[in-house]
Amino acid sequence: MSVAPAPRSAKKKSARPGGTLYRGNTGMWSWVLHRITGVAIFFFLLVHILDTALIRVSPEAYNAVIGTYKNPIMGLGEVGLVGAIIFHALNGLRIILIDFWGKGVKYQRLMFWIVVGVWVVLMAGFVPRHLINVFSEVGN
Amino acid sequence: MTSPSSSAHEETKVIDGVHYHQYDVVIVGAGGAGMRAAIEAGPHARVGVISKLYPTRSHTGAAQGGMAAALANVEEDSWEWHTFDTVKGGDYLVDQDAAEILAKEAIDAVIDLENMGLPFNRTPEGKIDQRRFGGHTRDHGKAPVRRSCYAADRTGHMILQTLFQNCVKLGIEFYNEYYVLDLVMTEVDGVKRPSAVVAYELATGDLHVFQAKSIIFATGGFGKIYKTTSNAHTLTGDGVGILWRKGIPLEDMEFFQFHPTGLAGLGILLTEGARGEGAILRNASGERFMERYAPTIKDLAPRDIVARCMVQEVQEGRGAGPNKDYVYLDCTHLGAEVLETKLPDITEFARTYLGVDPVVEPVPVMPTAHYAMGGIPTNIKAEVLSNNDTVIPGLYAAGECACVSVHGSNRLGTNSLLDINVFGKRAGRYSVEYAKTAEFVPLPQDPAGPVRDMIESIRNAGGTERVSALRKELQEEMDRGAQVFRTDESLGQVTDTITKLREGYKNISIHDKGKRFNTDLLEAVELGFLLDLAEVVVYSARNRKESRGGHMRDDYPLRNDEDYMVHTMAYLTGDASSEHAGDHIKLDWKPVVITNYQPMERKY
Amino acid sequence: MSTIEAPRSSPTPARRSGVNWEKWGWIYMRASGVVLVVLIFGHLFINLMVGDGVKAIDFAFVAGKYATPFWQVWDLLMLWLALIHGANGMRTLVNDYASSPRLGGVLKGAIFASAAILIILGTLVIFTFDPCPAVPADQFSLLPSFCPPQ
Amino acid sequence: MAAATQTLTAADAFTITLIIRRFLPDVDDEARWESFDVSVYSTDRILDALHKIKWEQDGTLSFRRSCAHGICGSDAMRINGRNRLACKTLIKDLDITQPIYVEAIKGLPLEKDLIVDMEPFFEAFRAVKPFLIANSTPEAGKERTQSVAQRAIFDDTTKCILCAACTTSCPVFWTDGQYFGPAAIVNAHRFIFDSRDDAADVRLDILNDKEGVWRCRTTFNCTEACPRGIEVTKAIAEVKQAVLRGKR
Ligand SMILES: Cc1cc2nc3c(=O)[nH]c(=O)nc-3n(C[C@H](O)[C@H](O)[C@H](O)COP(=O)(O)OP(=O)(O)OC[C@H]3O[C@@H](n4cnc5c(N)ncnc54)[C@H](O)[C@@H]3O)c2cc1C
Ligand code: HEM
Ligand code: SF4
Ligand code: F3S
Ligand code: FES
Repeated sequence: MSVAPAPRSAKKKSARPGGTLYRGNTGMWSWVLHRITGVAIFFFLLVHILDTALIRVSPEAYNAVIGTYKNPIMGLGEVGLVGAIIFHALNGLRIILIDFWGKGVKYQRLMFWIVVGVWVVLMAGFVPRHLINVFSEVGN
Repeated sequence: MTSPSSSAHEETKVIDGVHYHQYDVVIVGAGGAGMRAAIEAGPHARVGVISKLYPTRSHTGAAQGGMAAALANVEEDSWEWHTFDTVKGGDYLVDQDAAEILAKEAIDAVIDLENMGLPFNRTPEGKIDQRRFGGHTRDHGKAPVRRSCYAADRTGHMILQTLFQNCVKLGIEFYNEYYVLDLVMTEVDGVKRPSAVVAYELATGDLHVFQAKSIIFATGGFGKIYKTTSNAHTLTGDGVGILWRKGIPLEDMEFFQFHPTGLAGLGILLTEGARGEGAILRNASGERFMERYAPTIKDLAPRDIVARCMVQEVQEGRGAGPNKDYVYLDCTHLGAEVLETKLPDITEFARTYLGVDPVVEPVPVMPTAHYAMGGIPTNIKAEVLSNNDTVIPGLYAAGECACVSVHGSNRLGTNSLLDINVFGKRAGRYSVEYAKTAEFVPLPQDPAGPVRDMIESIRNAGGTERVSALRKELQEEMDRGAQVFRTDESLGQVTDTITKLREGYKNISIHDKGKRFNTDLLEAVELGFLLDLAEVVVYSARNRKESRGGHMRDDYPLRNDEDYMVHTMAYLTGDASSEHAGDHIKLDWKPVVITNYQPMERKY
Repeated sequence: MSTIEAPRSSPTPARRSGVNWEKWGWIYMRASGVVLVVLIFGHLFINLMVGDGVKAIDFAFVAGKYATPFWQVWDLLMLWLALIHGANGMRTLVNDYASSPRLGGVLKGAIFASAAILIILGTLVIFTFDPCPAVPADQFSLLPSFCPPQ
Repeated sequence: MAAATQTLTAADAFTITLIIRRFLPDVDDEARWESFDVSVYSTDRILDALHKIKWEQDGTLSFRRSCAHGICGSDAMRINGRNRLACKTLIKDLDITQPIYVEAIKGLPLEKDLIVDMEPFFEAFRAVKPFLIANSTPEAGKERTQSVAQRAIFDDTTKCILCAACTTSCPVFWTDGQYFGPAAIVNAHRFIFDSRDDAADVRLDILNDKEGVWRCRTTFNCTEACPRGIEVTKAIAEVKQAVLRGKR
């Protein structure tokens, strides 16, 4: 056992500090989601601006690309996207309330569940309609 | 990165793997006393503070109730009354010159802390609020007085934080997680003089020699000689033990305070401030039994008395619980408001550790080993004495490890936070004064040698005994035989056990042979100090054949001023680890300083 | 064992130039967020919910929108606010996760460049857009109905 | 006497499994998990279980502790994935049908077993000027006055014991050890809002920095980890507002 100790300052091989996953609560997980959705939206936005820019090229080119948005697979993707935007937006408002409203900190957890609730309601309004639109296309 | 925290450590020499440092003043211990001294000394000299814990981990942070000072912010008060209470509380074994200083300088001590930033609770006028505490009375015992300055029930926490903050402000150099294990004495002209301390760096296992002109010991108490205690695991009395082994006498070691209200079975403290706010002790039948014992101030009688009454209630069969082995602290009538605002921490302790909510139920309590009145003998300049009146130049002690003696045979609540501030400050001041004119005492050859030998012999010991088992037996035996009530017989049994444990200690082994953060090794070292101190406590207790303050002898139930109105001085005369205490401990007496108050019967 | 550096390895705070980007970035995220809620939800609602939803989106639909200054301003605002918001958010992520300052610099550069290019591109598109471009006759039906016959 | 002991909740001892993330720098190259069975009472704390292991099974197990009742801040560690003080975590509050995972707090350099290098943490603390800076000198021998209400504003943040449970629960701190971290902000808050202090601006300026309050993403891990029940995120929010609008 009495191995000569490494000098304290020597850089040791980095075992990731890691260990188990930190078991955060709603606050941490809502942040994780906020972050993931934010990044997802950002990359979508890059693409979306490029495709919209095609209207400057020609109607045909634009319609060709936008047409792909109408296929069922993209339709499902749009559900995901809209879900992400709604969550990000609602949770963004929750964060803003935490920052600027005196009682925001106290009610942050409640507000998270409200975000979830409103998200469910909005998605319930959007998803069926959207899917009908998307899939009715297939029939045509 | 190594532990010294302020970046400004000077380059140190390393010779044969031992690091050498030089400071004008070295302070051992970063609790309340150590840091108060550092703040006083820091601006005037090169000061290094060595602590086995990060400063904010020191046990001063656990103190709850308050710090006494006759500010008279809420009602009439005077430092003379405070002096009297201190003397009477200590059952007249208090050195009255020191008690006068304590009470007089208390006022400045509190104001100093406030000015440093301590967030005391406030009166409606914005002044420091004060509350009642055991044994503190108006006009020589007429009625309880509001004298304790407090910050909720975390006064010690606030003191520790405030002192640490101010050390940061002053850029005090700390060596954290360095265990001081030896005081180096060099023979100069035939006299042994302190020249340095030797510390073991926990992180690396390296040894450091700190040479200094003045050395202050502020290492706190040693409650871990007992099992049921309010003290931290780290309060193993290293500082007191080190000086003991160097032949410095120890004063009044038989006086150990048992705090009445420890959480039953656990020892975690519930502050006397609770009773200060009006909480009541009750026995199994709900009777407020303190009315019988101390009709005037009832539950606010000094701790020794209350603790004794509690044990008596239990012994006479009036205890509560399935085993009838505790009494109740009833806070229910205080209301949630008072508990949450003035006593939030203890409310939480009861909830967390016993699952009892003080707002609605009484809390099971029993006395818990709390405070060492005795320790390293010092004078009012915090200078350490080598006998009844000889000062050891350059050596200082303050705080719980020291015995000035302002607490006599029983400390009043809130007087210890006061002690660490008043005498910590004095230690700082006088140590600098001394360092200004003194020269470094030269180091002997290989000053770290003895510590290296001790460490290596423990590290390589191939015995069969486990340190933890020995320690457990010591603590249980002390609880059994040297607690609130003791007799010659019970103390004799403890003595025998200690003798046996000493044998065992020679035959230990440890698991961890490594260098870095070897707490296994340090626990073994600490046990050595615990054994030494427990032995002195028991030996001194056996010799005092009377009952006084914290020392209650069932076989000698009365105070005996004729024979025992004197401090005990224990001297090491041989090998501290030799088998029989009688081989190496010699007891002597030291007169008590009396100025104004002649001993009287102690009634409340 | 994680090898992190001591906090603020440089003892003095890094920021010493005039504008405090961290603070304004933080404020911007919140301010733009509030506005974006309106803009994006409006956008989504019009595009995906009204009428036949996504199915109805084609050149004619978009051109129809961009023919009115109202939607021009709407989309322009959305473009700027969202891209800056997103890019600033991505910058935060890079600050959090980039293992070396150099990698961080490269990534932040890339984010900045892509956002800048797309903002310029998008702005140009919105302002130079002609809802009734000259098209071959077979594509005439793709144009919005208000276009004059070619 | 005093052995009122466990009678209060006289339960029998039972065996639990602790899986501890070990790292002995003298022998290990990297951290590893090791499992221990230990006999405890339901009223015991995780600290008691760790002590039992150290004292009865394996003396090399290393961790910091002192007060044993949640007041000194020595023993913050990650228990079942969350930062807690071992001495304040009762066995009965955990699910003992499953093994209990114990590991060092995250984001500070691991030194040995459950011990991390606390220096970066204290460095951040020192950097916010955590001490009273008052321009006025109080009347000699007198306290500065402060109303009960003024005192109440910063009461919460005076409770901090510098245990680091908050800072090492913060996802921003894990990925970027440069962030001041919640504990430093809490201690800055304690002085920024102290009516006796005159240097709020200095501290706000320090925290109005790339690594200051703006890094906080309101994940609330800190608030949930704080063994003293300090509303850490709220304190941070108050500091943010103070940076924006000035102190109050
Ligand atoms: C639970 C509790 C509540 C209390 N409540 C009150 C109260 O309300 N009012 C009151 O007046 N008193 C109270 N007391 C008593 C008072 O708190 C203590 O007596 C006092 O704080 C002791 O301070 P100190 O500075 O002497 O020691 P400590 O604060 O214990 O500090 C000791 C220091 O020495 C260091 N040290 C020890 N050994 C070594 C070594 N070998 N090498 C290096 N460093 C070492 C430690 O690291 C530590 O920094 C209470 C005590 C307890 C336990
Ligand atoms: C719909 C309205 C939106 C609102 C209310 C909103 C709100 C917010 C807020 C308040 C933040 C700061 C979070 C924090 O500091 O912790 C944020 C971060 C972020 N937002 Fe948005 N946002 C919206 C739309 C968008 C869009 C359209 C994008 C993509 C382009 C986006 C991408 C991001 C990213 C990448 C982050 C950084 C995430 C992080 O640091 O964890 N957001 N958003
Ligand atoms: S704020 Fe709470 S968790 Fe953070 S260091 Fe202070 S006491 Fe520990
Ligand atoms: S965990 Fe970190 S992100 Fe903010 S709320 Fe606490 S500091
Ligand atoms: S040991 Fe002191 S906080 Fe846990």
